Amino acid sequence: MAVKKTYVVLSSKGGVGKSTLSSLLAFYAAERGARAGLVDLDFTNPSTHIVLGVDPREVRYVEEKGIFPALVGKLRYVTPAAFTRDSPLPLRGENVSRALFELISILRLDGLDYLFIDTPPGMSDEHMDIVYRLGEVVKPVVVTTPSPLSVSSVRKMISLLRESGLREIFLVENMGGGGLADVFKEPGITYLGYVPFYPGFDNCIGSLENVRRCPLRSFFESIVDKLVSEG
Amino acid sequence: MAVKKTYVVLSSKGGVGKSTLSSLLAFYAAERGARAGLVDLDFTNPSTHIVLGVDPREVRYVEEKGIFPALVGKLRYVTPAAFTRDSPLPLRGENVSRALFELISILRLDGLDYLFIDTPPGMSDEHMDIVYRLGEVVKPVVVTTPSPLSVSSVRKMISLLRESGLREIFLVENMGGGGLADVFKEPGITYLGYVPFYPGFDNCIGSLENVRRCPLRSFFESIVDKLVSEG
Amino acid sequence: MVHEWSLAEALLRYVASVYGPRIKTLKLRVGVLQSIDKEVLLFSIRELAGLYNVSLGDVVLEDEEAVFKCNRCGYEWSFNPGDLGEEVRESIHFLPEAVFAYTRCPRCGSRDFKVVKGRGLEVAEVVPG
Amino acid sequence: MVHEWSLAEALLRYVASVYGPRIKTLKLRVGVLQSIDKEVLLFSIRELAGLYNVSLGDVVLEDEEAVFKCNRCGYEWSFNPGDLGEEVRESIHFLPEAVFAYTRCPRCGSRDFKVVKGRGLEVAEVVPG
Ligand SMILES: Nc1ncnc2c1ncn2[C@@H]1O[C@H](COP(=O)(O)OP(=O)(O)O)[C@@H](O)[C@H]1O
Ligand SMILES: Nc1ncnc2c1ncn2[C@@H]1O[C@H](COP(=O)(O)OP(=O)(O)O)[C@@H](O)[C@H]1O
Ligand SMILES: [Mg+2]
Ligand SMILES: [Mg+2]
Ligand SMILES: [Mg+2]
Ligand SMILES: [Mg+2]
Ligand code: NI
Ligand code: NI
Ligand SMILES: [Zn+2]
Ligand SMILES: [Zn+2]
Repeated sequence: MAVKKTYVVLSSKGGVGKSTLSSLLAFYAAERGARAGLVDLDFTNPSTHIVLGVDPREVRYVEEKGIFPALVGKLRYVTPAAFTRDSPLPLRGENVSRALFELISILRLDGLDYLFIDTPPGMSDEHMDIVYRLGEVVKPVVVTTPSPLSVSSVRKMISLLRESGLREIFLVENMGGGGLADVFKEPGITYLGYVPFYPGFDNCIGSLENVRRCPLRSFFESIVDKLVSEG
Repeated sequence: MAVKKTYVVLSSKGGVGKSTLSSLLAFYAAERGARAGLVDLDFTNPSTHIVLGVDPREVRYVEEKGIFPALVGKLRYVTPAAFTRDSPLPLRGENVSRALFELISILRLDGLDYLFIDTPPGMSDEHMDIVYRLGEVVKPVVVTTPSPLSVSSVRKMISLLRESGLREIFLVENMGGGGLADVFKEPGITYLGYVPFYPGFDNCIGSLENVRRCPLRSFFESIVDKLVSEG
Repeated sequence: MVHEWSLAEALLRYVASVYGPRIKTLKLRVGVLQSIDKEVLLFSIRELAGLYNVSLGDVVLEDEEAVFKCNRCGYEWSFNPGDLGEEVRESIHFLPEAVFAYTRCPRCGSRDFKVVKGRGLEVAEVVPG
Repeated sequence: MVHEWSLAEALLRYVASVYGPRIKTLKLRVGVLQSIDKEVLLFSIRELAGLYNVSLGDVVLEDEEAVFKCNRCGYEWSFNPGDLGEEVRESIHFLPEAVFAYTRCPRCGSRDFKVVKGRGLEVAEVVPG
């Protein structure tokens, strides 16, 4: 994968906004002219296509010495939901791991400036593959809400990322008001910003028009800015 | 497991409230005099102890021809976090599966009226073990929020549960207002009720006092009532 | 269906790193699950050997039947992607694990099964020299 | 540490269901990872055989070393739970997979490793009759 920068959006806690964040960061980055990509690696529960309003049964990949991502607006996009026609895909961890390596070995992402990867919650096969085998080429963007259930979960994940040798960890606070900047003020953690809780969030997802007109857009864009300038 | 009824709280979507729901249903059932138990099977991200305000380093199990759950108030409680001293536990799926069968084979839950099981998001090893190996002895309680990301995810899980032969599926709407009762009005699905979104929810968790005084308590209790009377 | 190129690339890199740049015979097992195009694969391997300066003698490709075994009831069956529609076959071509979305144990209906063999491309034998 | 009883129960049920109720010799491998109390285990097996009407001749228990192998760097090492504190050892006694919270590959620091052998109780040999 000859990509300039690969950000993997992680959180051991589910429902904190990994899929929306990875989708919107990638989409806004592409809208602003960067060559940006989004790869959904949540095999048993892919959902970035719902965020972007893409029907996975319509996604077609071009094959040429590998496969090229589909274009969604200006965004290069890959989701495993396209291979399952959006049907349920229960997979044991060993198969998740095989699928992950299969997919990244056939993808042609050459020339991308920024690649965003969405991942499932937990700390299992995908996370171990990413941390222990792809750790040298990815930059972790950890997402949490201010809830104690999320903060304590994410602390454990951060301690694993650290001990594995990842020295630069980005943090995003979702559905919060900026209060976690102080909580995670530690060497090695770069706080990228927060996105407030927005009760009408369903209007920010589901179609490219919704995504473009999302009232929270400036929050996501300032996170993109910070990422691009920091690392 | 000689338990009268075992409810497994499931959702392929993360962050919909599986852990809070399983904890509060079990706790309120126990407070009302039933012999109720709670087993946390989210090995890589256990969180019911945070909901209940239990320090997993203080949990001690009594061993006698197996292990007996700890007592939390009147609730019989088992969490894998007690075996890890609450440190991170990254596990590949094959090890999750081994841990799951080890734990349920040594637990002594004889004489319980109701057992609630918390599970992780996704559709992977734990879910396949539960559905395909324990399907005859558990009753699925599926949780979803009204968000399209959750509803579409949960639809896939329900279709898997159905095709595996599970004929009675319970559904709880969390962080909603009752609108999903109609959406999931299908033969084989019993809608148990809803729990509204409550911005001060952090005050409902973190200690037994918080749990006891939670303003949403009546919503959870009416779900317990419906469960007990329906199946 | 020319992502055979990337399969060939991964394979050739692996073989050259383990056995060095001179290979007399390369024998491969091609699992039928992935519906790999053997002509394209062979062409890609030869092209890539040239690009990577790997001297390559005989290349032998043999089909391997796809066999699944149910984790619930133990039933074992042979799976033929030819029985599927073109679109589904192509999905599995790209992502073999997509098969879990389309297939269940013919005896008990479970989706919890193992791909015992025939998933993808495997090295059967390498004779260096 | 008497949950050995439930291990014995699961084992005896399995053996009786596969080999029938008359067992001449039962040979077990006891992985050291779980720090199983062999005396308690033996006692439980004998008691349970009585309860289940399984006629049981010799029971032979042999230790099996715990060996781990790193999935990242390939390093293989032998793991001794005796090196851990009492509390941690007891946690692993109940839940062998808890070891992933306490141990990393001594060479590369990874927690991504395999328990190659010595995890728990295994049947080495059964002579029915
Ligand atoms: N800033 C926000 N305000 C309100 N709701 C949000 C916000 N971000 C995400 N959500 C909602 O929260 C839920 C979880 O988001 P999702 O991206 O699916 O999380 P994850 O991928 O971590 O499981 C979704 O229903 C989503 O629409
Ligand atoms: N009814 C509710 N109103 C507001 N917040 C809730 C409600 N139910 C759960 N939460 C919060 O939502 C988050 C996810 O809940 P959790 O039980 O951890 O979900 P899961 O176990 O499905 O991942 C937690 O931060 C929890 O405090
Ligand atoms: Mg997600
Ligand atoms: Mg898992
Ligand atoms: Mg949970
Ligand atoms: Mg998983
Ligand atoms: Ni192809
Ligand atoms: Ni014991
Ligand atoms: Zn079967
Ligand atoms: Zn190592």
